[in-house]
Amino acid sequence: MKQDKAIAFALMLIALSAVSGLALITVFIFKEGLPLILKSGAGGFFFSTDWDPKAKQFGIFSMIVGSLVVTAGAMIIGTVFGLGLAIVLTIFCPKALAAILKPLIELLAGIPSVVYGFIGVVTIVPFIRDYFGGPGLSVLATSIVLGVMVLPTVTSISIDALKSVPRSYWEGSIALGATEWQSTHMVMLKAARSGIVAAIILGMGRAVGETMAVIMVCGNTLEIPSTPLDPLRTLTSNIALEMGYATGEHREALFATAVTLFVIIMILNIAALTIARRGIMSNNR
Amino acid sequence: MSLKGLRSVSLFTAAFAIGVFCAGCGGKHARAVNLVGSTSVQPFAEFLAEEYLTAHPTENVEVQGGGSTAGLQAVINGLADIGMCSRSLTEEESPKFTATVIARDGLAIVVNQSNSVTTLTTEQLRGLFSGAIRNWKEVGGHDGPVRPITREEGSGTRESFVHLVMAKERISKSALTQESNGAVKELVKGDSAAIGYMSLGLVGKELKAIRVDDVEASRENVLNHSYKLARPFLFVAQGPLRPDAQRFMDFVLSKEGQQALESEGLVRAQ
Amino acid sequence: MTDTTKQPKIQVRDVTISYAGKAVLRNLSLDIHPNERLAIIGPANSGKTSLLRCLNRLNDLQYGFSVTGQILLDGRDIYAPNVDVAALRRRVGMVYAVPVPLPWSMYENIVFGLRVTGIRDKATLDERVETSLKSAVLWDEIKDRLHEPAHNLSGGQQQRLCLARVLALHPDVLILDEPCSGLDPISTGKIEDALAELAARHTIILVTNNTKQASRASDRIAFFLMGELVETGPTTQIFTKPNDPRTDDYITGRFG
Amino acid sequence: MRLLSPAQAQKVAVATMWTLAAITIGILVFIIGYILVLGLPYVTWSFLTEAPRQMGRSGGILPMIVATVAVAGLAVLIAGPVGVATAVYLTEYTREGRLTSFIRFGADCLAGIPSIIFGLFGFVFFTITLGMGLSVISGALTLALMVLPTIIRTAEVAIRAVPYSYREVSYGLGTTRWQMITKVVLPSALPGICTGVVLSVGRSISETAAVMLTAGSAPRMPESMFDSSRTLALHFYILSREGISMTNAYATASVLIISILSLNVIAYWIMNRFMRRVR
Repeated sequence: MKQDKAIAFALMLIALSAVSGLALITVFIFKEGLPLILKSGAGGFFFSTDWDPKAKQFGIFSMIVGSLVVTAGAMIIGTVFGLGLAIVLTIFCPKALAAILKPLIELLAGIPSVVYGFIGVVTIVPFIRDYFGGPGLSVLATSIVLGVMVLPTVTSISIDALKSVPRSYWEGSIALGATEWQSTHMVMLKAARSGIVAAIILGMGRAVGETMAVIMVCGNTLEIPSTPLDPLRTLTSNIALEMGYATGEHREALFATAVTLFVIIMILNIAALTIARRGIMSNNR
Repeated sequence: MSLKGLRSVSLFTAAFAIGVFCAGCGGKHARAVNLVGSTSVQPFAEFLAEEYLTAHPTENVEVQGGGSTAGLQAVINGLADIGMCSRSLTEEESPKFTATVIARDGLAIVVNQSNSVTTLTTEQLRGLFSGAIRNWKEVGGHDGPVRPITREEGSGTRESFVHLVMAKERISKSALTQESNGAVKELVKGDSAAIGYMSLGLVGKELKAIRVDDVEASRENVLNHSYKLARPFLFVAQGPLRPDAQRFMDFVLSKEGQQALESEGLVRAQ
Repeated sequence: MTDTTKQPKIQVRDVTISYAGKAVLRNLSLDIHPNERLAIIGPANSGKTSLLRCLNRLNDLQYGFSVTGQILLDGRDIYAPNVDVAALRRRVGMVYAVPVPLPWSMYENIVFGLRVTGIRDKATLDERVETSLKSAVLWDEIKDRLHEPAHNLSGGQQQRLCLARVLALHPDVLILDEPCSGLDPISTGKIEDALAELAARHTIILVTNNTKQASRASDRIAFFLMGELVETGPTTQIFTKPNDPRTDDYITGRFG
Repeated sequence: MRLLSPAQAQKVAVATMWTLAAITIGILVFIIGYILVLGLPYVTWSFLTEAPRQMGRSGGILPMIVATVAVAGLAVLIAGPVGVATAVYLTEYTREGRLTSFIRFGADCLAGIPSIIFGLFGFVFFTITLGMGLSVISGALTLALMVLPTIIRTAEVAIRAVPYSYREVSYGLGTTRWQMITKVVLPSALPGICTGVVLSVGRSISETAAVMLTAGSAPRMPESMFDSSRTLALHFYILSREGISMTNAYATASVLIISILSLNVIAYWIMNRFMRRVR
């Protein structure tokens, strides 16, 4: 019994490593980044568009906007395709085909982000430049690349949500004479709503946080984009672009950028977790 | 009887702790000659190291990027034996280090092959990159927007460009920023509105190098100092070098080393 | 009990078992003698299984479980703080209602409990496998395929394998929780035969819903009803003239 | 309001959904096909077994393969035991309560943190604060933290899938809890755990941002855990971005894609066998 307690204690300590990792990350990122935010003030940091490390100007407003804009764009693409795919795979598609397609979608999640970025640069960017104008590196290109990248996340979590809807809902709806599509959008999607919302939010988290692919296709300008064909800079690309060289306040400013990103991500995480949990509860009821 | 189980847990914990501890203190083992710094110099230094190591297999040379300023910092911290720098040292920096010019690199101004502009003055360049000149028409080209492409903040190439061309002006906020010579090249190759800058040795046939102040961007003109947009590649150290680092430095400055650099498109130090 | 030679194997004294504060068995006192076959009968939810799971402290795993009173095995309180629960469970071997062979070979299933106690010697293990399989009346059926997966056996064979697995540990007491509930009459017969033989060396407590089985496979019967012990007595007496009318109602099938 | 009859809406909707699905699959096939068609012809034996020359313009990718295996392998070697131990604690040693939801919350949040932040953290913590420098071990520890939630999650699912009756049987046969876990539960959950581990290896291999900041980019054979190294994904990034050699870039990407493809197939195969056995 005594040994059992010792093991339980040791395991508990190990089990806390994930939480400690999270705490350590938080502490270090904030320790490096927070002083500069406090020094520049919210106005000089969050709400200024003037980023010029040489002149000690560290305004990241255009990057915040950039990140949010491409995330929104990515979510439109990722949600439409991801949800469509999830519906096909859970409802319309024969089981055998779904068994082949589902691992393929998961494979999409395994492809390195540098490959996505690269494919974006050699296919989407020239296409946009030649047919729509502008430099090609743009909100549109970034949204498309990110949209494809978040698609597996949205799809697989939506599939789980749709599968957790009791089979009787579907049968009941069909029995009442609804078509499959009516049953899908009026019954299944409604019942799986919170899971799907969680999927979208987690997808947003991935889109906001993606770095290597974005750096290749966004153009990294310092202006707020005004059309979908304008280039932009995101929080992540700002960090990765300049981290290699940065020292002193410049480095602190990049960590401060990371703090901003971290806070956005945590808000999204917590929102997704809360919504998903609420969904589980209402389905169990 | 669960003593065995307990033992394996504690063994595991101990192993983990030792692992972390060793990892913590293992940073300073006998190591290679360490070069850290400019990403512009990095490929050339890697190439030199490769040549050197083929000829002297017992030696050990390691090259890391990080940027010119980071390289200097690494020398101060003792993390690097040699810092690589792709710009002149500032007045603040130069007294602290001994810098050796290993080669010079021309900074070519490049545009798309389809662009009709062939020559620009330094002032015009400044205008194009600061955003004052927004249409190619204004400098004698076609009627169309100008898209300047710059390198990322901190890059030695950018710093040289700013130093040699921009004077006090800032590079336009709407300039596209790319993190490598290759990426700049790829963009200019495909975009008739683009203008960028990069190492002369990397221009190749797909891009057009602009004459600056009516001087052609060529190796000869860099060597005879008539082409003004050129920067030194420096190896920077503090105090005397370690013997093995000195041997590498000697190789770099030797005829062999200099020829190797020239074959890669740089201009020899003298 | 002052007479030490006739000390009961198990003494249950004023035991109340509750889950989450709700009592499922109240104020039970019962002595179980060495080498007797005691059948516990009664309708569902009468607390039979709960008592059984207390005897080897398997209830410890249950969240919200609590027990008051005393259970003595050979005169020692099994809930005393210094008791080695694992050793207790080896002494009080349990067979469950549904046979659960672990996902290994038949041989591995049987030697598992022995290996855990540190017995490594191949000859000893082989010998235990053989004797315990013989006691469980399974040896002849599977002796040539001991290293095949246990899942390949039929339900009745699986249950006898589970019995053999327990017997390999040489327990004092065997507790069986409706071991034949899912089995056909032939398999049931084989298990009852095995139990008859085993009574010579073990104390057997059999929980069953099947009164016929109780009459065939026990020396004494305890009748539980709604968390209370109604009466105990020799099997023949319970079946011929029970003291309590409720026992009679149950046995003759008037309820339950 | 009603433009289409329900039957028509059904047809339109189903057609739309199928189109969306087809496009997605098309994208996947295009990406993989694009890389493999352009790269596979250049993946030769010597490409896999030689060191790069002239910054990767010629020669092979052996040091990058070794670095990738070292960083990803070490990461999983660290995260594996920690993750499984966490899962064991969550499933076998505690009841659901404040502590478990706290630990799960931590793991879920960790799972959502972008790799660039892991990279920054690894850079300040392992590389600088602990003095490990840009090295295989810094990269591995950073990645270990990154894949930890995946391993915890999959191990937990696998352990929960082991029937409760196995635990009762084991206890009934006189094992302690620890023996029950190591001898009955973990062996039964092993395939599920392996799936998580294999997927984590895949994730470690394809990671770029975090590795770039912690393991460095030296294109040389790492001789110890404390050497800087360049992984395949980073090598691909550098080759393609610097425009050093497009053929070698494609070939490197092909090697990456094939490794990830095989890892996914392996993970899927193990999972299928596991599901069949647990039923």
